Amino acid sequence: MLGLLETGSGFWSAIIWIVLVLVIGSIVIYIRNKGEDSYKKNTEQDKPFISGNPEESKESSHLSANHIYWGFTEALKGYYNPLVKMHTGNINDYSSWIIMLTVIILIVIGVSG
Amino acid sequence: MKKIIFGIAFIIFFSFLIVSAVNMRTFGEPTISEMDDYFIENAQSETGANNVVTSIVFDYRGFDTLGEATVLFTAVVGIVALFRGGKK
Amino acid sequence: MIGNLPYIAVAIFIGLGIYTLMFKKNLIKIAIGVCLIENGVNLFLITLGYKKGAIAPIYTQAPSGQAMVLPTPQALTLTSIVIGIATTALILSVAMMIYKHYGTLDTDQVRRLRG
Amino acid sequence: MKEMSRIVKTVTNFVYGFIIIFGFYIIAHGHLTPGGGFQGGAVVGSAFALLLVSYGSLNSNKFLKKDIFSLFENFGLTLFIVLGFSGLGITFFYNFLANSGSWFGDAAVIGINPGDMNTGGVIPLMNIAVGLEVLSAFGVILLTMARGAEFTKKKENS
Amino acid sequence: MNLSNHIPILIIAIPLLAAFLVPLIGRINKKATGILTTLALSVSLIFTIALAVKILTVGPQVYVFGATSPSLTLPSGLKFPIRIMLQIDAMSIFMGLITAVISFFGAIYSLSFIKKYDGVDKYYSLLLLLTVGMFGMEFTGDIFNFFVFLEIASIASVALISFRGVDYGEPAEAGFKYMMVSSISALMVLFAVGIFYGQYDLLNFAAIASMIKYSQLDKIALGLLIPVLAMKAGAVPMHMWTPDAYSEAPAPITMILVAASQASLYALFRIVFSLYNISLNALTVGWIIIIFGLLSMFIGVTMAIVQKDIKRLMAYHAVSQTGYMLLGVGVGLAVLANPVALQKYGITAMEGGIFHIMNHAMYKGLLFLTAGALFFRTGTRDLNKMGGLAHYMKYTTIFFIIGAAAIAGLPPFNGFASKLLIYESVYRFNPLLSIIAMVVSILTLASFVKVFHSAFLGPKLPQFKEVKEVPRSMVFAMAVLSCIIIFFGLFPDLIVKNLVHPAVMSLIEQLQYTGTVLGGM
Repeated sequence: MLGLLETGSGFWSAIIWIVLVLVIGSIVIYIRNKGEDSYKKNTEQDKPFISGNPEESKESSHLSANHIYWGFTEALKGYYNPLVKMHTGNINDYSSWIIMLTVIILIVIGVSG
Repeated sequence: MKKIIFGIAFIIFFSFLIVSAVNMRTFGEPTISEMDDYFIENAQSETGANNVVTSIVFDYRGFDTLGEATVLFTAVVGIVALFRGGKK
Repeated sequence: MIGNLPYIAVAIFIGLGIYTLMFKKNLIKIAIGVCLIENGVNLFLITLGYKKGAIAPIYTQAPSGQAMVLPTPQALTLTSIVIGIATTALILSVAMMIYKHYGTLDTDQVRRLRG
Repeated sequence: MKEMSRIVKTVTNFVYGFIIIFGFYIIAHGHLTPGGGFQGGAVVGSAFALLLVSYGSLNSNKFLKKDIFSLFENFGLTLFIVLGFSGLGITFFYNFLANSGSWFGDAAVIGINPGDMNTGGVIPLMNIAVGLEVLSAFGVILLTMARGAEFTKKKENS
Repeated sequence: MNLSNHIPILIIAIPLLAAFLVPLIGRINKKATGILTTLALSVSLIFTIALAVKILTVGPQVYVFGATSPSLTLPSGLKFPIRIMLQIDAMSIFMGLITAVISFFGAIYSLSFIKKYDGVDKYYSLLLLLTVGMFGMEFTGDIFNFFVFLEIASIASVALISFRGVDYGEPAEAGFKYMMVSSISALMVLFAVGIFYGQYDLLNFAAIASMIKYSQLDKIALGLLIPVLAMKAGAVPMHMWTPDAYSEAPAPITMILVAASQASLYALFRIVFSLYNISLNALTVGWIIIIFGLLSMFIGVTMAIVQKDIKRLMAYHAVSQTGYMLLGVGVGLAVLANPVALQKYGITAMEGGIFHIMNHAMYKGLLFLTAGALFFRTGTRDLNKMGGLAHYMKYTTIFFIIGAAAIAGLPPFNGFASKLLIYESVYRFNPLLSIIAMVVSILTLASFVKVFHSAFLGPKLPQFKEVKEVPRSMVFAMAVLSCIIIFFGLFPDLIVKNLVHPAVMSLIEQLQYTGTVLGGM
């Protein structure tokens, strides 16, 4: 069949996947359309609720890239601090790393025979 | 700290260089030279040039020379592009 | 050992070049380091082609009956020398550009791109 | 770059023509004697460098024109690759003139000989093409970098 | 004159001739240069496709320069080749196709993108030269010729990276760094060439491959070649030039640089597989490459998450994706000496890795083009300053979504197909490697969500009122790349069966490679 990729322990077919997604998606949409009866458009229910605070203006509510995954990087500080520090941007380090790696590989190849 | 590690790496690298220099075949006595013997014997009759090196540069390995001229051209274009007027 | 002295000279050339690249802080010196490595490699190629007591591989009015050195390394070295000139010219031009914008050639300061 | 003293300029005037002629000699005899397009081109380029150094970059701009150099460079390269292309009836870079009896087509005397200009096939032509390319490439590089150096110096003074 | 015999050289020579002519044309008419470039690259693309068809039906091709016939590798009964030759098998033409497609669309994209800069003719000339360098690296069968083309490619890319160096300092800095890195690698390659020449008096890949003994000096040559070529491909921990160079180059050039670094990757595979093959200790070298791959994957993606510059972020992803290729092919190499494991999962792993090269070139190229489109209209690459651009640039947003989904390995795009091949085959080699690869894929998705959110989503920002969709030629280039991605995603089996599998087999079977040049031995 066209689009059937053998992976050695199974197969993958994008077309079958798309058909499945369409089928499951239509079932989900059907269930969703049955819906909640108490919901009414254009009432209080539509408005955002921010712990009772007033809603901010749209321009200032944009979350800039600095703040995304702040928690992730904060939690992995021990990993990130040395890693970012390693990227010094110094040309000497660039060439030093390549020599370092060459040495390691030469030793590994030499030892393993 | 970093400098010491890199220094050690450099010393080991240098010793590898020395090792390969010592392991190289003896200076001045090429063991295998089939390809070069062919050039020395046949370059004159095949290309008509007395200078074997030139006949290698422009005939047997002419494509290298084209590449080399291209490298020089690339560098010139790059330098001229680098020192062009700019927007200001 | 002593017969391989030219190869050891090559190793020293390359080693000095690598040292310059690793520990010198001036961009022009780094460019010189690249030139050193390049000269070392060129010397290596030309050394490989040498044959004891042989003459240059040119038939024009050559002394008769003598062996000729291997011609291929000479052709290769010629190519790599010209490539080296091109590289050096470009490196120096870029270094000049860096100096124009940064006002310095110190590698510790030429690192706006990092992280 | 500032211009240098009168002694240097006089010697340069005297010498640079010889250097250029020597360079062209090396280019033209590349297939017979040591040398060739690159070496000869570099020698001619050194004459330009001498002119540039002794007259200073501002003055030498009057008689060394970058535009003409880059035109010659493109011309030399195009000639080179066209010579490669013209062997395409057989293979790219085929030496179609060697031993053919036409231009540079005489067969060389095998073994040691005094040398004959009219041998080598496309090799002398390629030498000329490459020589032209290299000498004008050197000219362009020298002039451009000298002008760039003026830039950086201005920056330094301001 | 039979043209079909000369296709291999025409692929290289036509862009080269165009590169020499572009500055001449540029004196008369600046606009014509772009058209000439596109024309030359389209001719080269058509020839590459024709050559691919020929190779996949007939077999590997050789082209000997200056011989009396293009396929005469061994004149007058010699046992070794004396002339330079192009040697093109399924793997080379696979890479050649990538190069041709990427550089062609790069040129089309440049038609609009580069208009605001001066020195357009030089830009196009350099672009053509970079393409020539890549083609040469992929097609050549001569190790010194490889060095020459490596230098052409790296000098052209340095000049292009620092193309904006007249006005800003950072491109010049990036260019200097890349120049340093590529000079070291080119000189080490040349040193290795010298070592091979000194031992065997040969310069032809196939001839050396038939002679190689894995002596002490061969080991040193291998130890020099692996790290420098891995560095040019951007493997951790020698990847630091990648974000600098990729982020400062103009966007179409960044896309071509991705293909250029893959040409180095190709050279690495070619040297390990075709030159040394099982004469080396396959398990050790395989594990070296696998560890390179693991480090690249993980460090690349984790560094990408904290980036604020959109092109730097994508450049770190390029590092991370290179890790997948190294992982897949490294597993194949590690089991090279073990025919059972090779048949069972080694070939599949290599198929995944090699297929990923093509996929990566396509989607990473597309992503860099979208980043370039954002830069073209907003004038910034800083993600903190962007926002709400989906309101203004609808097509770009769609293309970005396609590219991001493909790189994150979401089905049904092409990234998923190749990653699935890698996961399933590597799992049988070592489950841990496969799990790390999956984690990296998730992190990739996470960081592209970040880009999507901060650049495209959000309210309309006042400073971007003037922003509108990019010009037509840029949209065209991105649209075609998206179509290729979707096509590869829907029918991965076509590509794997017809292009990738022959490429893998041509890497594994060394005798076939040497036999093309030296005759059936």
